[in-house]
Amino acid sequence: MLQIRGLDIPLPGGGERRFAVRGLSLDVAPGELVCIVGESGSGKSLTARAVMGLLPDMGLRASAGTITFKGENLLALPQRRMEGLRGREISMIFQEPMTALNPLMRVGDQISELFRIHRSGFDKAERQRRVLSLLADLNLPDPARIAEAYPFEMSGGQRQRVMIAIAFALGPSLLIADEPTTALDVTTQMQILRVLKRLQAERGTAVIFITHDFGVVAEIADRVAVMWRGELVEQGPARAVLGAPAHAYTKALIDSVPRLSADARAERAAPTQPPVLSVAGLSKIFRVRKGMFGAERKVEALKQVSFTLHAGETLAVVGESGSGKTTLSRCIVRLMRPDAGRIDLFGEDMGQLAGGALRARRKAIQMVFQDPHGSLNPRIRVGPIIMAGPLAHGVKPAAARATAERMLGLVGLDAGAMDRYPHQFSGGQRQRIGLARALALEPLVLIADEPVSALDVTVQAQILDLLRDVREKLGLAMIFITHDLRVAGQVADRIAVMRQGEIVEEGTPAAIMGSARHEYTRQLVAAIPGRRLI
Amino acid sequence: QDTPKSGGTLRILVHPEPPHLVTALGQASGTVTIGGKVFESLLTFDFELNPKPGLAERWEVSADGLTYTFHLRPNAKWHDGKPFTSADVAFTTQEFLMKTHPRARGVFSRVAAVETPDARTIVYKLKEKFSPFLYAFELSGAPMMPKHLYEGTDFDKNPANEKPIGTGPFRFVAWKKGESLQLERNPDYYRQGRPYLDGISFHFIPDAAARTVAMEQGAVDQAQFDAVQFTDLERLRRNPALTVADKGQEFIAPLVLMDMNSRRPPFDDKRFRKALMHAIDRNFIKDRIFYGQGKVPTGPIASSTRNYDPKVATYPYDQEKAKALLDEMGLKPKADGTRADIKILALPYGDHWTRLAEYLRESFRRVGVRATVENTDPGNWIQRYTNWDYDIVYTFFYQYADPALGVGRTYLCSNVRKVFLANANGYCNQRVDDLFTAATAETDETKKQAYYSEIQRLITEDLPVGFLLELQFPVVMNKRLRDAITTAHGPNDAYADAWLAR
Amino acid sequence: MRLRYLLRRLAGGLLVVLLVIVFCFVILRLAPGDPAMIMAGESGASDEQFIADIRRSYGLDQPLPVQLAKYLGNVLQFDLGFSYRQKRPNAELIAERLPATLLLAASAFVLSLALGIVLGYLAARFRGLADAAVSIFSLAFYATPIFWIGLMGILVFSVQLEWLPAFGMRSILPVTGGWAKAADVARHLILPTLTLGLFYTAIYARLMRASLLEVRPLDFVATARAKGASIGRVWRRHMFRNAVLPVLTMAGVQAGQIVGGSILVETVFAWPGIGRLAFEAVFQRDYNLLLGIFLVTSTAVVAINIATDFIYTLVDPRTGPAR
Amino acid sequence: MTAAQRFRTNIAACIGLLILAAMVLLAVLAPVLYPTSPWEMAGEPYLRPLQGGYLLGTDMLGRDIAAGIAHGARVSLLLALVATAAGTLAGVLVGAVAGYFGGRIDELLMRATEFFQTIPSFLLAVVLVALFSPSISSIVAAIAVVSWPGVARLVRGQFLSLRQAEFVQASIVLGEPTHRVIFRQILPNALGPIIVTASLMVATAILLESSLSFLGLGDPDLMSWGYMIGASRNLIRDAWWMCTFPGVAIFLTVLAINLVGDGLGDALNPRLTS
Ligand SMILES: Nc1ncnc2c1ncn2[C@@H]1O[C@H](COP(=O)(O)OP(=O)(O)OP(=O)(O)O)[C@@H](O)[C@H]1O
Ligand SMILES: Nc1ncnc2c1ncn2[C@@H]1O[C@H](COP(=O)(O)OP(=O)(O)OP(=O)(O)O)[C@@H](O)[C@H]1O
Ligand SMILES: [Mg+2]
Ligand SMILES: [Mg+2]
Ligand code: NI
Repeated sequence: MLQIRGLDIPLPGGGERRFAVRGLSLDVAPGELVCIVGESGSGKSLTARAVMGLLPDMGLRASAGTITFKGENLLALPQRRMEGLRGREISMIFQEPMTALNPLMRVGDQISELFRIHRSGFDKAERQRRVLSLLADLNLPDPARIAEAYPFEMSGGQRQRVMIAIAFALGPSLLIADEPTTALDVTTQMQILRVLKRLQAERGTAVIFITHDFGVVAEIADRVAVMWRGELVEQGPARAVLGAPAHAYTKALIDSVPRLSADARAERAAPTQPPVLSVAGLSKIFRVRKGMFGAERKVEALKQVSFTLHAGETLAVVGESGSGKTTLSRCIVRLMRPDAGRIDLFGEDMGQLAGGALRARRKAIQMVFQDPHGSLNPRIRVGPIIMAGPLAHGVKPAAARATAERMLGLVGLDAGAMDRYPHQFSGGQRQRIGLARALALEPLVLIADEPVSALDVTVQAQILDLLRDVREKLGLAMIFITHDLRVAGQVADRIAVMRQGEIVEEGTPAAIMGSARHEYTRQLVAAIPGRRLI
Repeated sequence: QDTPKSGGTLRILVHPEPPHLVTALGQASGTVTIGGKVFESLLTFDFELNPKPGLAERWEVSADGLTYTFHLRPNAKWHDGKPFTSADVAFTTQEFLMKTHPRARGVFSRVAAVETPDARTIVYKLKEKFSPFLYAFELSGAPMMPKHLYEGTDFDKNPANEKPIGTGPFRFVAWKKGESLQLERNPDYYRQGRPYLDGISFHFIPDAAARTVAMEQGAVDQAQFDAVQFTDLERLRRNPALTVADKGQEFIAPLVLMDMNSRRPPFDDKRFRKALMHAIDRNFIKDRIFYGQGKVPTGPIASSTRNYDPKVATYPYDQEKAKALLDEMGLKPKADGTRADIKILALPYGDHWTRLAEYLRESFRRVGVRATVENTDPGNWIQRYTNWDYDIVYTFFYQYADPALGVGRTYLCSNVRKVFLANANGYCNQRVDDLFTAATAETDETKKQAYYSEIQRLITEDLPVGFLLELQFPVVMNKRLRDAITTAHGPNDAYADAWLAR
Repeated sequence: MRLRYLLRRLAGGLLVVLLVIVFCFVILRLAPGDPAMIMAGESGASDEQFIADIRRSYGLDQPLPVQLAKYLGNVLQFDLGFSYRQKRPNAELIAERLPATLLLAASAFVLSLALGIVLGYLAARFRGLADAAVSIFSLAFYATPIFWIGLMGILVFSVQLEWLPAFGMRSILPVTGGWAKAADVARHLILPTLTLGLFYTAIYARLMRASLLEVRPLDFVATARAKGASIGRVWRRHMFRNAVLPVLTMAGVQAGQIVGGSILVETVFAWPGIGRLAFEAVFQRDYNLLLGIFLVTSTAVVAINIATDFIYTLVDPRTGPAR
Repeated sequence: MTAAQRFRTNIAACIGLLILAAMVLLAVLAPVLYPTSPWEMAGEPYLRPLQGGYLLGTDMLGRDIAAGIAHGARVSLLLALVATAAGTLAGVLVGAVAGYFGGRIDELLMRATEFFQTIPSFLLAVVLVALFSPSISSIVAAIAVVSWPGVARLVRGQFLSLRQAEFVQASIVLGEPTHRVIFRQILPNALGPIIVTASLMVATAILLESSLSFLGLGDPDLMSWGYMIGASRNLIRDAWWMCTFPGVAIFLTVLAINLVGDGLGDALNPRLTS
């Protein structure tokens, strides 16, 4: 039904490569679900947009090739005709559910707009009926209310369902979904994937599903196409590609996916020494006002959180977005003050410290941040960034420099990095620099807040390896925050599952994955995509 | 075409719009221009400043100069129909004006007793001889107020202020604030067949350029004082339908003086003050800044005022002489060419006064005196002037016909007071004081002239102030307005004789 | 909910107004210069007794806090005091001038907002020549001093072409008839409105353009395109509304500045409004009048800000009350 | 591309820079080109442009308008720069403190800012200058007083968001002292928008100064463009050149600064790099 042949999309001059997409050929049969995988920047989105005729208008256009849809070359179609196809024959879902809907329009209107645009001839009542039935089809509760709601009143998952409703409203033959679940929690992701799969099966729609997550691929794909630097390096039936990847790059990609093996590590012996860090009854309440005229709302970000951490141990904290993981880490490093509870570091209450004493104590507990772009000051060279910690704690510049170089070595960068600026490094390298900065103070506890979730799987695997390495070498105790149970299972000695500010369950990876006691934990585990295959 | 005709409404531009019309309560220029048509005094004065009948048809002065008797018009009435009597006069001068009018208070406090033998006669007995006494009975100096409306009230807040009742040829009709004010013909006016005009309307247009346009288009017939900008005079003069009056300010005779604070060095040195005078080209001021409206003065008394004497020391424009004087003082130019630093406190009453400050600064700079201009708002200006906080300040002084009234205040030792328009620069020459005292009491004209001639010579020699300009405020009229400017009060006069040609 | 918030905003606004009064009161009284002296000066001559009388009758002889307390007390009764310069109640003076300023400011506001939004829209939508033209237009008017635009307007349209009156709000010769009167005022209104309005038009055009360009790459725009909506529909129905909101907010904030800018325009065009009144009051050191003007204008600004906030919540569902 | 390179590709900004450079040059060379005081009544009054050897004519007292414009450039640019510096400094200080410490201090400072924004700014400037007598210092102070709130808000916003930036959090966790966090971590990253705002503020300051001078509230000893227009505005019907040329000078300068400021804004905003 869809045939892409030799598609070239050149990049405007000055980019890292000449073509965003190069010589891409791909077929999609009716009713088929094709996943395009590949790491960030490999050209997945541009391919999808080229099919829609919606390349971002900053001078990007297909320079060669054809995209044939039901016998017509989409690249040569007049604007009018293309508009007629969009939404009716080919529809698309975008990655960011929070911004993909018009914030000022009621959800129902956004769906029924489609009927107006394509002159379906439905009268008002008919349009309304169809909107409601579509919403009901997507398992949305109380469709009538949802239709009247504005996007801001809905959760991410709900919005993505509305997007799906829009995509399916006119029963298109082809649906393109560009990472539609990446921004969602695993449980929500699983629901969305199921709905999508069901509708696709029911209506016989062909789907191009773009993702970077092999778990998702394993879960839903009929066929897989792997992209690498703008080129399609491999394609084939899902099972074949996942089971026996032909291309080296595909192999590396699949190998990088954290295994769900619970057996990886021997159980650690029960600790004998007192814990390095113990947290008891930690609570934090945010008071927020929604909008200008909204009422004040209390968010209980942390409710009576307690745990202990022993030397050399890694505790993974898992939980969905908004469950309070970041709040927990910030309270521990005293970036914010908890409302109640105590945090003892070596038996000393951190809550009592302030000013100079607090600063001195910070040496012992350091942090690695999530965003490799945002966690390094773009205006300071790498050397000074790493040296800042030691210098702040009274180390002489020369010694601090030596430490910095040593730390760079430890994280696998050469000393030449010292004089460069952060933007001259890749995401993975930056994350290493962030780690080096934290380690330069020789802390006893390291808190890592989603340190790999912004990275591609291959890089992610390297960083996880590095972390394990360093932890072993330095005997660090670590709190590893993640929303990804696969990752947690790989790095942690123990996993704590958070939900709405509470730790609902704590246990070894094996226990959590295998025999969770808490219902929520079981849901989480069940929602991990591609469990059967990878 | 030259015989007066009755009828028509005269339209006059007034700017700024006055706060009220009661000339006895305040003498802002608009108040006098409009109020002068409603309220009258006992006398008016011709261009030579000779007294003419007003509300008084005759008057006598006793030989000893101490008793003044006025015979009032028999048929003068207030606009509300009540007769005008000597009781009104006595009330006005001894009660009303004593409370509200500092200048009148200065005159009438010299009165020992007032007698009103009958309703049409009033007799003033003075404590001592005071030759300028008659000049007090002029429309802005002693406007007559109705006793029956004001007696025993708070004059400032009397409701009659809103709808003024006078004796003049025109009666108040209505005032649309911010827009216009109407006066109508007083049918009961005591002069037969007067006034000619059916009424006068006054228009308030805040913008200067718009006023000029109004004059050019013939939308109004007259504009005077601040209603006309000096900068527009050239084009108005070129307009064949308009004329610019060259008479009618003899009574006030505004004289622009540059007050140099003699308390401060280097102004305490006469030579410095003289040097500054030589540095100024007063013809430039007259021609370029005031567009020819006036004359270069010779001394402290304006040429139209009584007892003027031109035979005095003069200070022609001469930079070399100025420099020589400064050299003589020991004020040699420093490396940057300056000899002294002084400040000019600019008069904040409009562009031309600002230009004058700029001109003075440049003139002084040319002879090596570096001046800086200080701009203030009127409040600050008055405050600093009255508190003697300035180097150089300039403003204009009304002469009020007799030197004793408008001139002496600037030079008398006895008037060195922290009061507005007193002797601020601190000049004190006992001889000058004595001469003024003698002249004020003198009724013999030749002797009086001798005193004043000596005063003028002394003051021009001592030069406490610089005499910049005998200013003639612009008064622009449409040529169809006739016989308007007939007295020394010019546009402030009652206009009983004015008429409109068709 | 909305009501309670509104009340809170109103209370906050009142506080700001109160602060404005106190602030102005204090700086005005601290500044050098004595109003009694000016009045004395005006009468041509003066003496100590006269000045003392004036001071007493206007309460200027009392300590500052007492004067302030009295003033506030009066304001609560809508009494803005008495102008000793103009010998009339301030409230009356202000009320007399306010309509002219409101007329001018409102027409300039409407003109600039409407024109600015349209121009910004055209520039962003059609780029190329339209964009260049609008950019040049807005840069030019943004960079030209308001008073100079006014003067050049007078020079060209009044002096040279004689199309429009240069000064004032009404013709010198009174016009009769309701419509004729309105038309007369309208003719006088054109140049001042353009002068005051074009500056803000420039601002709003720039804002609108930037706002649209900011909205353009957003996902929901792509969604709308993906639905098959034509480019025109996407711009009109989706982008416009989202882009115009920040412009409206900005306009609300600037409404007060327009009143400030009208001092200049009123000076140039002899427009009998509150801006000129303020300017005259400054020069005549008419404290109470000036205070009254500050009070009225800042109240207006606060009111406009609250109103825009409120309208904003009606237009933008996100800021509406929690349901 | 570096910011400088990006700036260089912006034609409008380059034109702006050129005009600005010319104005600065004029300002610097004014005493050489017109060695006598611009107040000097050099020639006949009311000379038209080119008449009597005066490039732009003379004014009502015979002062050379070209000389006035050259010397006015000094005044306008200098005053605007000083006022901007003062306003920016105050704004940065207030904004930084409010944004970094938040809470009650923020509340208080923002109330103050709001309060200053409630009074129509031009009215406030007029009153301040008039009350405290027109002079360089009162004009600079008045311009600074009305322009700091904008900067304060901007800086506060920057600080508020940068404070949450991970690199700032990192530096706090490292134990760096507060002043280092503020001045080394946050401020340099907030500098771009501050520079852009400040550059545009120079333009606004020139407009403000000229507006004040136009109303007769300029420093009486300084020849400024606004003064020239204000002094000759009543003569517009007889002598158009007197207020036209100074207006053109203001226009060009403000335009140039705006172009440069916009260019800087684009150049310093990495988001716009294609
Ligand atoms: N508007 C644009 N202008 C210029 N280059 C672009 C634009 N959009 C994308 N690119 C470049 O094109 C290449 C492919 O981008 P694309 O968005 O298709 O990647 P992707 O595979 O979807 O990545 P991700 O997983 O991060 O979404 C990248 O190198 C990107 O930098
Ligand atoms: N500064 C804040 N002000 C108000 N509410 C906050 C603030 N920080 C977090 N919250 C709220 O507290 C709750 C917990 O947030 P937190 O950032 O700790 O979640 P998280 O588990 O880290 O989520 P994510 O996976 O999205 O990073 C959320 O509901 C969030 O909206
Ligand atoms: Mg993508
Ligand atoms: Mg988080
Ligand atoms: Ni990057």
